[in-house]
Amino acid sequence: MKMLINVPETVVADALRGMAAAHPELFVDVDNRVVVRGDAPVAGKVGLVSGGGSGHEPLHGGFVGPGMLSAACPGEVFTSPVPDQMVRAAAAVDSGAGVLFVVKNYTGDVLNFDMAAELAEDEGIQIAKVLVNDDVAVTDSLYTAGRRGTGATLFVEKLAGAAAEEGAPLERVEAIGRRVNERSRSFGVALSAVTTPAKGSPTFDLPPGELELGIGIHGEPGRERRAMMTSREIADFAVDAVVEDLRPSGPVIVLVNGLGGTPLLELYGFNAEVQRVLKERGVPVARTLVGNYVTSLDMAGCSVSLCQVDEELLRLWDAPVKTPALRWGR
Amino acid sequence: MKMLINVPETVVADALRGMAAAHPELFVDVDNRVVVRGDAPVAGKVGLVSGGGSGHEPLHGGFVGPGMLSAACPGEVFTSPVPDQMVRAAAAVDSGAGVLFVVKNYTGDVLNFDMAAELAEDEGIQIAKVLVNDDVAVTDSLYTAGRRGTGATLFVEKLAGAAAEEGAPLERVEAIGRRVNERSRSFGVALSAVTTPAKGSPTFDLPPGELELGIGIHGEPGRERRAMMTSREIADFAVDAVVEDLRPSGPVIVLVNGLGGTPLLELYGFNAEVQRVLKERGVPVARTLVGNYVTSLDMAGCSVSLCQVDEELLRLWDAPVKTPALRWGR
Amino acid sequence: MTGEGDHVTDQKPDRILDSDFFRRWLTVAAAMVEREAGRLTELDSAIGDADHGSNLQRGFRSVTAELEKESPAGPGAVLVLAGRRLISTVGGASGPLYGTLLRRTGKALGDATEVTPGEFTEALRAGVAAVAQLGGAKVGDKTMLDALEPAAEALGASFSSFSAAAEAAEKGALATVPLQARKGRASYLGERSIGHQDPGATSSALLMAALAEAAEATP
Amino acid sequence: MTGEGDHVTDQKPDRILDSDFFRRWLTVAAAMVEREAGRLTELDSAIGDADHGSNLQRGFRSVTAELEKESPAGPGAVLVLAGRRLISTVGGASGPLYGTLLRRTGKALGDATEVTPGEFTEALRAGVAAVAQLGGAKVGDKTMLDALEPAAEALGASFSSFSAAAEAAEKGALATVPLQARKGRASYLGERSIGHQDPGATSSALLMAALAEAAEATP
Ligand SMILES: Nc1ncnc2c1ncn2[C@@H]1O[C@H](COP(=O)(O)OP(=O)(O)O)[C@@H](O)[C@H]1O
Ligand SMILES: Nc1ncnc2c1ncn2[C@@H]1O[C@H](COP(=O)(O)OP(=O)(O)O)[C@@H](O)[C@H]1O
Ligand SMILES: [Mg+2]
Ligand SMILES: [Mg+2]
Ligand SMILES: [Mg+2]
Ligand SMILES: [Mg+2]
Repeated sequence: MKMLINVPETVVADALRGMAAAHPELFVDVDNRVVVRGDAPVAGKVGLVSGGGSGHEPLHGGFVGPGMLSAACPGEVFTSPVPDQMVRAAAAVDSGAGVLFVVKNYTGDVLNFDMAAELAEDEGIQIAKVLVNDDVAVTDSLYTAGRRGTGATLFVEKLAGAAAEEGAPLERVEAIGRRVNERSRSFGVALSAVTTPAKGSPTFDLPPGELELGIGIHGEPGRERRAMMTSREIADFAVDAVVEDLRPSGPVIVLVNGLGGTPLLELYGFNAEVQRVLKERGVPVARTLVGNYVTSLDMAGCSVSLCQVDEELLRLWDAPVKTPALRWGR
Repeated sequence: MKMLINVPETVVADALRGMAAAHPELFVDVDNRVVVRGDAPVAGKVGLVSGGGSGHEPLHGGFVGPGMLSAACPGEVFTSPVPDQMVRAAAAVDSGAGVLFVVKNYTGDVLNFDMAAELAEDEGIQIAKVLVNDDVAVTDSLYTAGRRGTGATLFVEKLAGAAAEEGAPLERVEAIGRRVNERSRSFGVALSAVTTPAKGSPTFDLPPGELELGIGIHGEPGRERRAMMTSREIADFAVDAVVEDLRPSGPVIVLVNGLGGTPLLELYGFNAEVQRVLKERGVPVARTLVGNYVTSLDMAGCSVSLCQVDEELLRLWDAPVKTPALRWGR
Repeated sequence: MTGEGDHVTDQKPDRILDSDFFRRWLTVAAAMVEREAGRLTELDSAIGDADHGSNLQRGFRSVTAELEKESPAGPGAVLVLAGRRLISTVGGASGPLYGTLLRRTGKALGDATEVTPGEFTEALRAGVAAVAQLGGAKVGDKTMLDALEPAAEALGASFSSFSAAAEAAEKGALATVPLQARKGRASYLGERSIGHQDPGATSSALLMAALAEAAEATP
Repeated sequence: MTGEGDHVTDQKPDRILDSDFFRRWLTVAAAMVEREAGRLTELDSAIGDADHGSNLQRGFRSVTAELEKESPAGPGAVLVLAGRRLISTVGGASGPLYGTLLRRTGKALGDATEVTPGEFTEALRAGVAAVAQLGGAKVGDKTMLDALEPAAEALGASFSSFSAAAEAAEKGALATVPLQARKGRASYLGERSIGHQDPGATSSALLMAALAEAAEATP
């Protein structure tokens, strides 16, 4: 797999330099690997900090800005960032109102954010945490590290971010974040494996004519391999997996997410099938977002995320957001 | 190559249905393959219509909305749309102020838009045309069909779209469009070939360890094949090709565009190199846009486009835009 | 005009071409396009964008579907209808070009319900000229004209010239291999376009082969 | 304490471990990680995310760089410093876990400038317990603990037990192959994690092999 890079070692730093040049409205600390909204800390506002391995762009750096994250900490490719980054980010955005860490449920992310929380609290910053664990492909039991955090991260960051922007206090922003996570589920499908710069070849072997159901976003193989399916069949499978677990009793926000290597043309076509299944299952759709938001480098495939919303959450979704990757309102 | 589709024949129609579901603010006529901004025709406003083969998403449908295109006509994958679509689009957006066709310089697009212009004028719609031909990889001579239209299409649609939104008359919108095209140049590089749904396998053979310089956006091979280069080397080559042709005497807008299969992480890293070369060449950068905007399905690679701007053009660039793929301001 | 019943199969100078003949031509052409679509797309993937086969497939399917529904009054109307369908369904470069070829050939035939081979030859030459004008290409530019022009020249007043036209078109298509493209998408490749057969010239040869086959099958 | 000069190479119960010993351990470990990074990443690509090798490479490079600049006062300080570097540079699951292993082992060693093998064994057991607590894993979950726990058990008061610990760790790493992962990223695979060796257990075996090698080289 050929890549548009110099050497694998500098991929993340290079990207941050490029991001700094493209987004003067952000403060990008390349050396310390922190992306902060330019006007941070905002007086009286709760800070929202997330982060995780790189390779999922625009997550998280592309979601920094008014109405969403206050700062993001990019780790190495597919590797959780280190506590130092998170502490620095928290310090940069804390106005005294405290900071919410949005943590995807991976052992690495959890351990590093936990350490960071301790250190930040030592520095006098009030920290709350929301764990995102929406991936229904992983059985949540004693026998796993629990469900992974995937597409719902966007929901949590957007909705908790909107609450923070409105001036909600830390406990409230945290509560919103938790509520969003509880009401969100995702399922992903890979049509090809991902190639990381460090490895330089696909992380697993996916023969032509087969796909992986229940894929994660780090190139780990899925739960099951099957003969290639049509867009229609994949939508049936993925939406059913999500709906059966979430059992939504009201309208949902739909995220039809590309994993990076699947053309937008196909994603929109897939969305048509997703909407069909939702209609067949009697699930009303309040909003739909289609695009590459929580990716896995060049992996071909998609994921479906649903978030069941009430009036408040829908209002927070529609609230203005001004980030590199998500923008609307005002 | 596995695709997230049902059958190749319905790819475009499926995508339009999915787009309709995701974007209630647009009017998507699936049967007639026209995407129109929901509030068209806007009284007194010049209409902007573009279109071309599908497979370049978000171009053009993703650029329909206030401040940019009034309507888009998606053809089959990599195939120019037919005159019927363009006439229908023109009729849907014309408020009496006339319609500008933004046409990428490909034989198919030119011939079909020409036919459409005749037919639309027969129906009493005033039509003007801007041809986009920014690709410096193609020698513009008697011996070619002329330069291709690629990344600069975004500049033309954004800037002429902003002028139209401000209420400029047809001749003025057309003049802006021409000026933007004259001041824009692009150069593209492919790291992998593209796979179309109809063909199902890569359109050309690109061995590991080689790349194509001067690639188009339709899977046609480039002008030259070379041993794989680093991001730094590619930036040197591409920016030099553009700068030597454009010879900018003032600030430029930079578009670092992904062709679809290259991760955003790599694109941002590439942008860092592009900015470095521009600095070394003494070209001041007014604005930078990084992302997948003018794509070629799943092709890995990138293109660099520059548009030399004056005060007016920069103001038009910063003017509000509200489309699925490009949004800022107000 | 008086040829009915005679069996000079290698010399049918006086056969009359009616609507059915042109319908047959288009039907045979559509079948050939179906059969050869993969090859046309393959050729287009070498020096173009890999869609020529599916473009023509879409167009000719629409033509045959339309001809099953509609019964245009004469040869001219049949071709104008077919040309319009191609323009409305193919897109790309070949849609307007082939659409114009048939439409302008049809227009040149006028309202007659029957035409002679010689009249058809004249009309087709007008159609080919319209293609050259629309696309701005000349013979040697590695386009469909490299098959169409020699075919139109080989066509004459005799029915037997139809197979000569098919042969000329085929020869013209093969002769595009060593050429460097100067029009259309393949021209972007510069010298790299050399060594490949032009897809449009190839489909034009099919169209002419279909004409010869239709003529063969004419009673 | 009195062992200087004697040559009972298979039984060095009384050797004293000083800062240099722990520096040597970490240097050897870093060299092993460099050598085996590709293999560790390969193992991680089968049931994880293909970064374990480069993670540890980054971490141990930073450790050796730091140890070249800094001269921590005693064994405990060396390990605490190394643990902190791992936490600050590795990320992922292994960063906090290995970082905690070294940091807590170092803390348990306290300020002494020299320690006995028995004291080290006690300290390492505390470090391993901290890893178990932090990650919530038990032996059999197919993690680094499957190598660390048996190694810590095999370690004793004698210097020779260091190579026994290395062997136990290696055995433990190999024994992860048939296991189904219950912690970390590999657990997402369910039964598909069976049949592959755990990358973290493999790197833990390296760490213990480095310990044995450092002991071997100790005068
Ligand atoms: N200017 C032109 N004049 C005549 N024929 C042309 C011209 N440009 C292209 N063609 C023909 O069209 C063919 C390509 O058709 P097609 O693949 O359907 O359209 P596109 O190039 O738009 O994808 C070429 O092989 C060539 O024969
Ligand atoms: N909860 C845990 N307890 C102990 N070890 C763990 C745990 N989770 C993961 N590991 C170890 O970490 C290794 C993976 O490390 P690494 O690949 O560097 O991190 P990541 O999984 O975040 O990519 C696994 O092979 C396993 O041995
Ligand atoms: Mg990792
Ligand atoms: Mg085409
Ligand atoms: Mg073509
Ligand atoms: Mg890993």
